[in-house]
Amino acid sequence: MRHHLILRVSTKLLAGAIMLFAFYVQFHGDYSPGGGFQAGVILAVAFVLYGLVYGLEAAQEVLPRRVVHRMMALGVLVYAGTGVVSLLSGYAYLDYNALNPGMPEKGQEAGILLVEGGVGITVAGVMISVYYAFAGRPPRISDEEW
Amino acid sequence: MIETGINIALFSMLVVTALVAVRLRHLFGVVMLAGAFSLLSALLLVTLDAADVAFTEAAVGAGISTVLMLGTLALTSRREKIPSHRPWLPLVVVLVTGAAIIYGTLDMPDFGAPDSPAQTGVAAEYIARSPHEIGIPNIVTAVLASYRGYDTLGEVGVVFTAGVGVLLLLGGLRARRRRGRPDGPDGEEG
Amino acid sequence: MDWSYILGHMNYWLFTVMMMTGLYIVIARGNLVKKIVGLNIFQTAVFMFYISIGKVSGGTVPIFPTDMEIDPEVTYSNPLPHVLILTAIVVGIATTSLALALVVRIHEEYDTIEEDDILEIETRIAREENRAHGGAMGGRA
Amino acid sequence: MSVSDGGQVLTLAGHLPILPVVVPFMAAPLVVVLGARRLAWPIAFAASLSALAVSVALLLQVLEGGGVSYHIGGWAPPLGIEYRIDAASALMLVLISGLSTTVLPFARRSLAHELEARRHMLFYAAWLLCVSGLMGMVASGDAFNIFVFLEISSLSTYALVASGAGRDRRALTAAYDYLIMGTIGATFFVIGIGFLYAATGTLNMAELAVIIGENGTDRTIQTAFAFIVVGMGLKVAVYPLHLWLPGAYTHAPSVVSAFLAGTATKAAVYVLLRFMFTVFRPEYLFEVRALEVIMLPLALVAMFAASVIAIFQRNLKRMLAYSSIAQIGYILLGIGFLSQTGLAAAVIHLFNHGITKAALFMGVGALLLRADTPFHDRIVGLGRRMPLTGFAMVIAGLSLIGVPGTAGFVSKWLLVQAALEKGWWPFALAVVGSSLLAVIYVWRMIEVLYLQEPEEGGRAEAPLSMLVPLWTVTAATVYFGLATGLTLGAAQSAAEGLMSGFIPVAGEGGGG
Repeated sequence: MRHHLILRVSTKLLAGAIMLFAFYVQFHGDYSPGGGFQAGVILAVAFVLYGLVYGLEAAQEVLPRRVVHRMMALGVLVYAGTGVVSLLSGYAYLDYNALNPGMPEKGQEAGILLVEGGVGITVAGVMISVYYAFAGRPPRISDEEW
Repeated sequence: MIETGINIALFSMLVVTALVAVRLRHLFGVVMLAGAFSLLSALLLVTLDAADVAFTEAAVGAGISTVLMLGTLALTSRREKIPSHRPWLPLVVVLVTGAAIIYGTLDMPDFGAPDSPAQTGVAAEYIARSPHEIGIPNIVTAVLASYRGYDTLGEVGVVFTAGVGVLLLLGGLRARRRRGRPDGPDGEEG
Repeated sequence: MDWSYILGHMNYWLFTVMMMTGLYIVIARGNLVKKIVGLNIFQTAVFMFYISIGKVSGGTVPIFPTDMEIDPEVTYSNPLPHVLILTAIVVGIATTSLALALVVRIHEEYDTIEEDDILEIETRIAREENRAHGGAMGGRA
Repeated sequence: MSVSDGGQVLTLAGHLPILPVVVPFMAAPLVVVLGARRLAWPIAFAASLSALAVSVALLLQVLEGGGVSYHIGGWAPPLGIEYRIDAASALMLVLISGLSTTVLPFARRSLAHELEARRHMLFYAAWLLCVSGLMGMVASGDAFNIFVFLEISSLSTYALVASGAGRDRRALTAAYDYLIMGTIGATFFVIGIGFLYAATGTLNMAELAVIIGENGTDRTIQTAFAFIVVGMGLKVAVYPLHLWLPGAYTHAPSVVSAFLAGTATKAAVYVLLRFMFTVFRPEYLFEVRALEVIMLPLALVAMFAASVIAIFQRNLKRMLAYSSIAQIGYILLGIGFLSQTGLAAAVIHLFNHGITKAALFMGVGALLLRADTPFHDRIVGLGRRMPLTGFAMVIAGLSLIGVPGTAGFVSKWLLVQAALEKGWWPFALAVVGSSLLAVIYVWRMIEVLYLQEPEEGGRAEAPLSMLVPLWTVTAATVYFGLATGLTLGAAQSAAEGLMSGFIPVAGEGGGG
């Protein structure tokens, strides 16, 4: 299935814009609504869009299955690992003050940045994996039947 | 008051959407109604000052979840059959449950009351303490990622679990398995 | 019961109606996808119920000004229900995706997503099993 | 009670409460990141074993020095989330991690037989998540945090049950039914917590208990109680809400049934106990009498109806599943007595039935190596061909009945005592009567395994990697039937703790 040229070009532009927005939501979550989860979902949407227009294979060339599967797990490790860092420095689990003992506020900010990053990576990874898993199945209803 | 008017409109649209979803048999339409329900609820959440939640509900309910449902319909079927059994028992269960919830709300403080336990409890502490303890403007993010950061770790765990589960179920491309083998010997030992 | 009491609780009752509509779809409808839609409506109504617990009249979104110059006059709505519901929404979509994956697999194995048809197939399997293994009582329940 | 607080430098011993949850939680993504099938099992086993070691250390520490509170993120409750470990929760942690550690070695061969190899890696990841979710439910002292970990354990359970689809497609519908019922239950639980929060303004269970104790209950809190009990009741498989259980246990891979039967419903019972006794307080429970009117009859129905259904099953796995519903009836009976002895009986039966049922399901897993299905006519005489497996199942079966010298006897004896203490002798008779029904279905199992000639001759014992775990658990049922000190002591102290509510901790409620 090959879509119209205009659709393909605008998708490329749109996917880029959506990704940019995702990063904005990710890193601006301290100041405005948003954060890792929303950013992860939006990032995944960009890839889903790309996959819908260019086909599953094209999307998987950009982000292979292996990579997204590891992204799912990586985010959890980043988040939980932040806790282990504070644990190893003698603080309670997930106590971000451990990241900058001199200035607790900076430590908190760094901690929040790290864990939100972890959330974003996992959510994007899972959403894209789920899309790949669904899209990889042979469809039962043809396009005309809708 | 404009706000009251908006609220009444949103509430009635939400209730109607939900009720129509019960009757509709065309699954494509049902999924779309569910998306509309999420979008409307996101609007209502904005009027309730929950910007973060509204954002998420819109992205999830009207976005990702609708896409997944449509994907599922494409892989399965698009019409609902008329159920054969009479819906009396479910109706009784639902009415009893609903009555119980309404009974519980009778002693709840009025909507929006500033002196209710929910407002004066830990929540007040979060608002008072987060500026100097966390130092970021978005209180929701401060509570989410730090005070109750462990919940969020669990949440990421849930998402990861769902990912693992979906891959465990749908992992790998394979031709449809032969059927009619309720308890045959396991031929796929590896 | 006076008017202000009713107005102050009306929203809870309306959310209850929505919750129960969703729950009704889950338990009364036989289509596996529709059940999940019902579950989503049920949960979304619960989420709104939670958020309305945290609303303060005249309050605003719980985000301080970017420069952190906090005006003590401003009331903020309760951020805690928002945090809880953010988590709950995420849990909800995780459940939904797993459920839909199950539906896809069920359709591959049974060729239907109607509870009645599945029940029929499984009753048949159970009957065959019982014939083969000599005895009563199989089925799903 | 010792308290860890923000900024305070903690030693490793101070971190004991969080480790049993976090270690399996992190091992799961590690398995996926490494992506090597060969590493999955060793990582899972190592994580499970270390969780067990920590849990045992924790249990010893708690029995010696009283409960522990751990402030996650350094935020003192109610601001932050707290882990609270006392005798009851430590015992549960040992049960969950212990069963996981013993069942995992068994899983290697059993899974090779029951699940395609390419799914093994994700299977072990889901397993670890399930362990950590269950442990988190038990350890947490925060109402909403329990919901989050409940969902981790639930979602992984659905996936684990569905992975039985390679053998029987009904695993998929069983998992779907379980998912729908489980999610309704979890949502009810969330509604209950919402009511509690609206009425009190806190989510910390210790503080909830204090506020409810001071202000008494109103209609909102009563409703919260009802929703939490029904929500958890769905997870526990309390009698009319049990419909998901038989299918799930029958069609899941044997290792999954063994692990879940021993732990999943038990963790939910534990959460139920926590809410009933430490949040809502026994005084309130006495007041409403809802337990006597609703819980005791339901417990009795479960004990008899499910046992009778079990007798008529031709599928060994399904029979064991129905027997589980009956056994949950005993636990609810103990809770319904609302006395310290009754509670101790419930807690000890949680543990004893957990190991007994795990041994039986593992036995089924071993039988499945030599038979294609667990239907009675296919496993005829297998006790003779697999003498060690068969004998272990007989012993575990005796424990299921409650024969003296086995773990099952201890808990039933305590249950009868609790009934007599209250002067409710009909309930004591009911326990005996229901045990007689258990005699019938266990006898049927023995009859099938031993009294008929096997279809083909020759010994075909299960491999050592399955026999060792099977016999470890079986030996445990005998050990805990004879040496009752540890379990009885922990159960008594757990019951005492539950009846007296949360003990206030020095420095609680203060700043971080």
